[in-house]
Amino acid sequence: MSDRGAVDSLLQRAAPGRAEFEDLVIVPLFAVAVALILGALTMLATGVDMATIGRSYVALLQGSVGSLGALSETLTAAVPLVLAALGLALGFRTGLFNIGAEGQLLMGGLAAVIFGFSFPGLPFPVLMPLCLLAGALTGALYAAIAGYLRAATGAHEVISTIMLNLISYRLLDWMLSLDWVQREGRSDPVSRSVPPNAELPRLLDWLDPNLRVHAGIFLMLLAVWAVHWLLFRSKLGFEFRASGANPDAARYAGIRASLVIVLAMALAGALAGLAGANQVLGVLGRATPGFSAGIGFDAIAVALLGRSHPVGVLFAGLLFGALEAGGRQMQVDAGVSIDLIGIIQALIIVFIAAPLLVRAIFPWGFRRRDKGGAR
Amino acid sequence: FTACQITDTGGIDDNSFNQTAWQGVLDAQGQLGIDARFLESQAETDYEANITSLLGGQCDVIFTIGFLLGDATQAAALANPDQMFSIVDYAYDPAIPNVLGQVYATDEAAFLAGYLAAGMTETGILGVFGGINIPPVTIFMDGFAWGVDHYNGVHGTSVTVLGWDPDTREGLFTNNFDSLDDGRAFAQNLYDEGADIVLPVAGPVGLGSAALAAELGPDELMIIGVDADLYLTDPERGQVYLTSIMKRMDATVFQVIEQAIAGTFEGGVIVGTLENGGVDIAPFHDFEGSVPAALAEELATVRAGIIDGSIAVGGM
Amino acid sequence: MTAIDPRAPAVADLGALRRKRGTGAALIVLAGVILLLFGDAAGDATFRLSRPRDAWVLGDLIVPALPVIQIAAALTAFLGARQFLRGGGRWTTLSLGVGLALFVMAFLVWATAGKAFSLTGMLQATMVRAVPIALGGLAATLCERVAVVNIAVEGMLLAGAFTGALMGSVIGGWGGLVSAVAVGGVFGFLLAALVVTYRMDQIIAGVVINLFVLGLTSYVSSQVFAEMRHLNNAPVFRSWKIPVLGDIPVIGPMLFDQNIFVYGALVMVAVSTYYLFHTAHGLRARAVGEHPRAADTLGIDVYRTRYIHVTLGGMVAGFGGAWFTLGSVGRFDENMTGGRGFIGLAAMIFGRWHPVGALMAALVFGFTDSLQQKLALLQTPIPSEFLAMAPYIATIVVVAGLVGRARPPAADGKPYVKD
Amino acid sequence: MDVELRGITKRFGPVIANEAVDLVAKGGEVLGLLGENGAGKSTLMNVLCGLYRPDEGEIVIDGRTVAFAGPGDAIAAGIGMVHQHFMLVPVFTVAENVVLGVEPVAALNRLDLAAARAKVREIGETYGLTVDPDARIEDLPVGVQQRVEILKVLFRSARVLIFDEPTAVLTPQEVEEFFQIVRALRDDGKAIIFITHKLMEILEIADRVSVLRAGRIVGGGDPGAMSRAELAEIMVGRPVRFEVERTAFTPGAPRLEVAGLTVLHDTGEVAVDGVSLTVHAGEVLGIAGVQGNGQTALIEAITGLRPAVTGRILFDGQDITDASPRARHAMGMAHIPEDRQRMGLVTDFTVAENMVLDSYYSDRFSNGPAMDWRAVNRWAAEAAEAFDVRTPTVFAQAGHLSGGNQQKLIVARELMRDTKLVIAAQPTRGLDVGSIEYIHARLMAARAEGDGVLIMSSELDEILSLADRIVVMFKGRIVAEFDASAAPPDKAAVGLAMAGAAP
Ligand SMILES: Nc1ncnc2c1ncn2[C@@H]1O[C@H](COP(=O)(O)OP(=O)(O)OP(=O)(O)O)[C@@H](O)[C@H]1O
Ligand SMILES: Nc1ncnc2c1ncn2[C@@H]1O[C@H](COP(=O)(O)OP(=O)(O)OP(=O)(O)O)[C@@H](O)[C@H]1O
Ligand SMILES: [Mg+2]
Ligand SMILES: [Mg+2]
Repeated sequence: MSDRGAVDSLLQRAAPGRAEFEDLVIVPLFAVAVALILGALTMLATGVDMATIGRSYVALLQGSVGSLGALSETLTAAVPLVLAALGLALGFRTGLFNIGAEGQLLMGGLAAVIFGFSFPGLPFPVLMPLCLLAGALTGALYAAIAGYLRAATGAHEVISTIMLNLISYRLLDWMLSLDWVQREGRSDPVSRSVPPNAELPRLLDWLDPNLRVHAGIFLMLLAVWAVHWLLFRSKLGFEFRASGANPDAARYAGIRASLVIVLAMALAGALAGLAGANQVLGVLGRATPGFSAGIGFDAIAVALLGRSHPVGVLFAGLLFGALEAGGRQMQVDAGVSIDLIGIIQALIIVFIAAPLLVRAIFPWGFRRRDKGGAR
Repeated sequence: FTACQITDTGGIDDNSFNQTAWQGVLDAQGQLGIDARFLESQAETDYEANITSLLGGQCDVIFTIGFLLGDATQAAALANPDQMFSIVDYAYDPAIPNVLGQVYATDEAAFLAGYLAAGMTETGILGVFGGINIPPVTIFMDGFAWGVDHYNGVHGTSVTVLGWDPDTREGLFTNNFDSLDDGRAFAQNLYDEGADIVLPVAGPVGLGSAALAAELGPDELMIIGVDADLYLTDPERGQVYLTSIMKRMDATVFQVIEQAIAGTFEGGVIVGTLENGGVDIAPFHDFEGSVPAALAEELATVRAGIIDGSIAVGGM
Repeated sequence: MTAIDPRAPAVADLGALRRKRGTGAALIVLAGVILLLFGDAAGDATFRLSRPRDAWVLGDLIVPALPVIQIAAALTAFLGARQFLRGGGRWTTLSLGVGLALFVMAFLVWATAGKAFSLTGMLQATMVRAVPIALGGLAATLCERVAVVNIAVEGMLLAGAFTGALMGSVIGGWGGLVSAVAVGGVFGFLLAALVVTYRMDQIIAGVVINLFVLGLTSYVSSQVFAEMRHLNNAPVFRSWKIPVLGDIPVIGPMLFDQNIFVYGALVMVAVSTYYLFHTAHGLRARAVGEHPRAADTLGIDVYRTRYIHVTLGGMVAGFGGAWFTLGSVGRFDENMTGGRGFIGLAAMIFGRWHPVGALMAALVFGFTDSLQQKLALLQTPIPSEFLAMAPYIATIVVVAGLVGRARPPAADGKPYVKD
Repeated sequence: MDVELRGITKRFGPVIANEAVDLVAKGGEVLGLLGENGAGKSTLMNVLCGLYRPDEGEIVIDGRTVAFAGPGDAIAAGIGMVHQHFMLVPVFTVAENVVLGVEPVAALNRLDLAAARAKVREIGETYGLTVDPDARIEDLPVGVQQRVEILKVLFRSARVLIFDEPTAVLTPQEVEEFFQIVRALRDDGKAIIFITHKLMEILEIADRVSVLRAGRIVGGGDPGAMSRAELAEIMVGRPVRFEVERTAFTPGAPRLEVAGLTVLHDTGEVAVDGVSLTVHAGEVLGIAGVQGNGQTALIEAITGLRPAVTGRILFDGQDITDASPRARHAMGMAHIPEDRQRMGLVTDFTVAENMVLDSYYSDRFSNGPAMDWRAVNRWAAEAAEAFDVRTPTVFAQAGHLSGGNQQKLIVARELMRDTKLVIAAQPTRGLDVGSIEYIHARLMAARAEGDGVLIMSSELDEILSLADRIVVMFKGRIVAEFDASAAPPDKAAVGLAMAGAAP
């Protein structure tokens, strides 16, 4: 029989060392700091004076966490980002690069609206969850198209999801012009409104009617937990990760690779669809062209930033939400265009996704062994 | 005193819609010494968030620019009854006490532009396209088409308008207010079908049409501007603008600010008409010499007719 | 011991047979669809071939709608039957292509029945709309041929558009064009540095560059251009009609009465085809895309090859981007490329990683784009949204290999680690 | 031309792949280079051919010290290498591959393919390496691809030729042809460096031999004066047993019965054409054959990874023709796959996760839909210990293990549990003698416990030393069968059958 001591030593887990700490804490903080500095340089280069730069970063902070209202806006912006990014992260872990969150989100949101105004008579506890479900299912189905094509024909999901995004815009335009979807008395593409009993209730409107934070944050937290459990604790997650890391080995292990691909895409789509439903039920109350507002694309960045880990995604989503909410305040207070935020976001990701680059720039700060890109 | 403005997706420097309204705020800044701030909307979904971020006492009056902000403005106004709002291109029915709508009888000015264009065309074909199929856009197209009809009725001609049918309410729309490239492509399309004067009703999108006209030369294609006098706001391509259908948002916005400062602000509607100068067509500028005197005289008559009510602006 | 039976295995190429049959059946169904959808056409369809000021004026092309549609249906059915019985190989793709072309023709005739529109104008617009897509596709092709996936084409187009407008305003059209090409090259170089030297995931790097360019150009345009309009007011390259050729009816305006961007795109497609498939350096580049280690062992510098081609790709994209401003409207607007870089990627795949293929695919996209506008004028009952979707659906069909599998360079998307 | 390596040291991070290695290759001589897996042979040769730059030491050619900035310099200096994994672009033609990097060009950099073809024919005729210059590499069999590799090297007028494990993929006949070419090259005055794990080949072809262990030269000399056992001992550092210990052969009831099995390739071509075979309990059936004759598809069909078009598969008398891979696994079928990196392991996963790759779903390792990681880790540690998988902890990434340990991990996973049928495809490909010895012993232990064992290998010696019965596959069919229970059959006869010739 085997030697007990030897077996135990094989079970010894290495204590989280400096490398992990650098990976999870230092590098992201460093990335944010450097991105902000480069952002300031950009402002300088475009003729913004120092005082204004200072004012804009103060506004950025105030607008994101400086008040209850700011926190509410940060959370409101973060919820759909996190939801959609969780789906993408699930896909990345399964080896699927799903660019299609935008389209899935649109389809899901549209379905939630349609379901909502079609059954205005149902009571809140029934209608609201059903609307969410309709959104999730529609997003899942839409994403499953790309999943199915990948599984059955090998069509690469990057291209098919980009195409499905483009198709979804047209589909939405068309749906919004249909008599039974379009709002009565309007000639422009705008859907009927979601009935109040389908809305995700606002949580703090009793304090101040302008606090928009709504029950979607619970949905978000639930989803973070569920995706973490799914990926790391469940058998299905094992199958997802195995298929993602080595599809041939997964097949060898008796995992039905095509099923896993379709399932992972569908789950990713469901989460994106949920993000869409969250937007229409919690924030917008109706569907208009482009109501997705690029959330599906920002979510790619969020998933990458969160290194496809559910908890990482949560923090990355909160950061992006904060930047968005703060950016608005920045424009109002300092007159600096909110588009600066886009630059900062991109820079943060570069520094996180290319550790080699960070070490090339700051050779004294990071002396870790070779490690590829993120993911 | 601070006045704040939230643009639609066209942006503050669109040379037409948002910029004209912002001009009113800037005028007030210059003449009344107020503070001014603006917030651009990146996407249609930003409206509500943008209004929210301007609440909390930083703005005395908030201007929301455009029909598409109607819902968001309404919601914010109801939630914040002490905040003064004013919205361009939207009138609430029933009125909201703290919102002043600014609407325009643009069809009256567009009628004149249509009449003028019908008199100026050599091919007998005119083109028009819109941004999004919403009333503040189609009212231009209606007025223009009716003006052409009126000209045809007076002169027995058969000038046609491509791109909008006031009866079926179908026509050409770019479905956005920001793609200049669409503006060029749509104008090219109409030009290929024989139009020699095009009216783009889509804010900055029309600048793309003007780029095409500038390339072809004004004897091939002329453009009719909207919102502002584009000869002035887009001087580099001034030579292509036959005229502009002006919607004097700068005047009404300024007026609203004056009222707000004076404490006479009240919810309701301000209507800009040909009569009160809220809408009009711009001078012909470079075309001053090319517009026949007879046509100019007829235009003056029509204009008087519209103001005194003897000419009804509407379908035949 | 059993006897040896050296008989060759029966080659039952079931896949090819299935595809042949499938295509045949699809074509026959298509014929039915043509009759069903367009069988109600009445009157004549008038296609105007000449514009008022053309040198050689051709009369209008007037065709009786219904008979033409019926003939198209019959031809499609014939092709289908032939394919079903004894097609295969090259015929499969060819028949399908012809069948789809017949379908489009029948559709056009049906939509135009009783009305008229300018065919020449539409073809010219097709070319114009195809240019940025073709150049985006060509840029992506150059990168993927050396195995670097370039999702950043979109951002490079946008950077080119922005630079074209800014520098065009400051130092004139040609200066703007050169700067746009240079800035495209800079972003190409940046992408190469991120993925080759810093081994960042190629798709992540592309996504990041897109984000960055979008952020930077939007920021500068709203922060600076809003105040200083003169910085965003570039001259537009006028179209330049090639004598004689430009006067050829119908195709003259499409190919020879255009601006420098159209000519540039055509020349670049030709040059890069020659380069990639007929020169020694092209052979090396393709080797780097197919089997970088093999290339490395033969003394071909994989990293340098990738740097050069991705930078070149960026320059092509920068040129394509300049079309939006210097070749069209003379003014930059936030996110004005509107996803055409992504469509360029689709064109590359559609065109099977071949410059000419990418151009052809771009023309298909350009065609539906310009057709859509004509249809809005003709007021057909088919929603224009569906027409707009058609090329995207077609791309998916192609990518899914339902028409025949397109094979990317073998090392596409994989980083090359030397040691 | 003589080449000398002096004091070469090459490190990869903490790993020292070569340490102060001295080596000489002389014109007109074949130098055999021996060593275990990971001894540093390929690294040393990659240094010589300019792919890696040494951390220390120098390369001296004909008395002159040279420094290579890249493979281009080495090629220019007359050094050519045929790599362990072929370096051919599959979609290019033979001519294109041969000229790549030194293309004949006309004006405008235009590729002059006519000149390339002519040159390929010319060299081919000189050394008896005939290949159609216009054939596409992906359409050519492995043996011909190797000729293209040699053509490539000769086209660049190499005078030092390095062959890294060139015979691993060849039939005995092809090996013989290959040796003929090597001798012709040697007689032409070229210096040849020949790397292999197969001691017999060294003894046959090498004029001189050097042995690497753990990155250092540990011995060498004239192979004529050495025995196989001596060489092996220098290589591994301890005595090696070549004879597999086997218990008496007492076959039991049929474990696996395959009848009239036909299987298709992905392309739709027939891969396995009406094959029938039986494996009994306590028996090792060896499938011999050159790569690409349907063995892989046959194994995939038996393990459920590829559907059968016709025919039946019985396991312990039960029809499993349509059963899923998982069901077969659960019935006691173990599968050691042919390509461990591609199929056998998820290299990004931990050792523990890989240990349960095909049994993670069982009740033992899970509670309902959730995994029971404690049970997984515990079991993985025990298996690693029992099968001598050298890993710091079970949480180490499987991809970081050496090739031999990766293979042991797979063997441990497959054999740790109760098995009835073991299917092992190329179980020792590329492994050194020490690991081979271990894995062979494990397979024999399974046989002794009454398992049926099916071994597929292109390594004829391996089949001969393990199998009780041998079938030879050629073009998808079984073309010959040999009884090996009493004495090994004639190697030449099996080799001929592998090449498709009548016995
Ligand atoms: N690129 C690399 N990075 C890190 N370590 C490497 C690399 N290449 C080889 N090594 C290590 O260097 C040592 C020598 O490897 P090498 O491939 O030269 O062995 P080999 O003798 O050719 O083995 P084999 O018989 O398996 O081919 C091994 O420990 C290997 O793990
Ligand atoms: N061998 C194992 N492989 C994977 N997960 C394990 C293993 N053993 C235990 N686990 C459990 O799975 C969970 C993985 O979740 P955790 O949040 O730690 O992910 P992680 O290790 O940080 O993932 P990543 O590697 O993506 O960063 C751990 O909580 C751990 O309890
Ligand atoms: Mg972790
Ligand atoms: Mg080796």
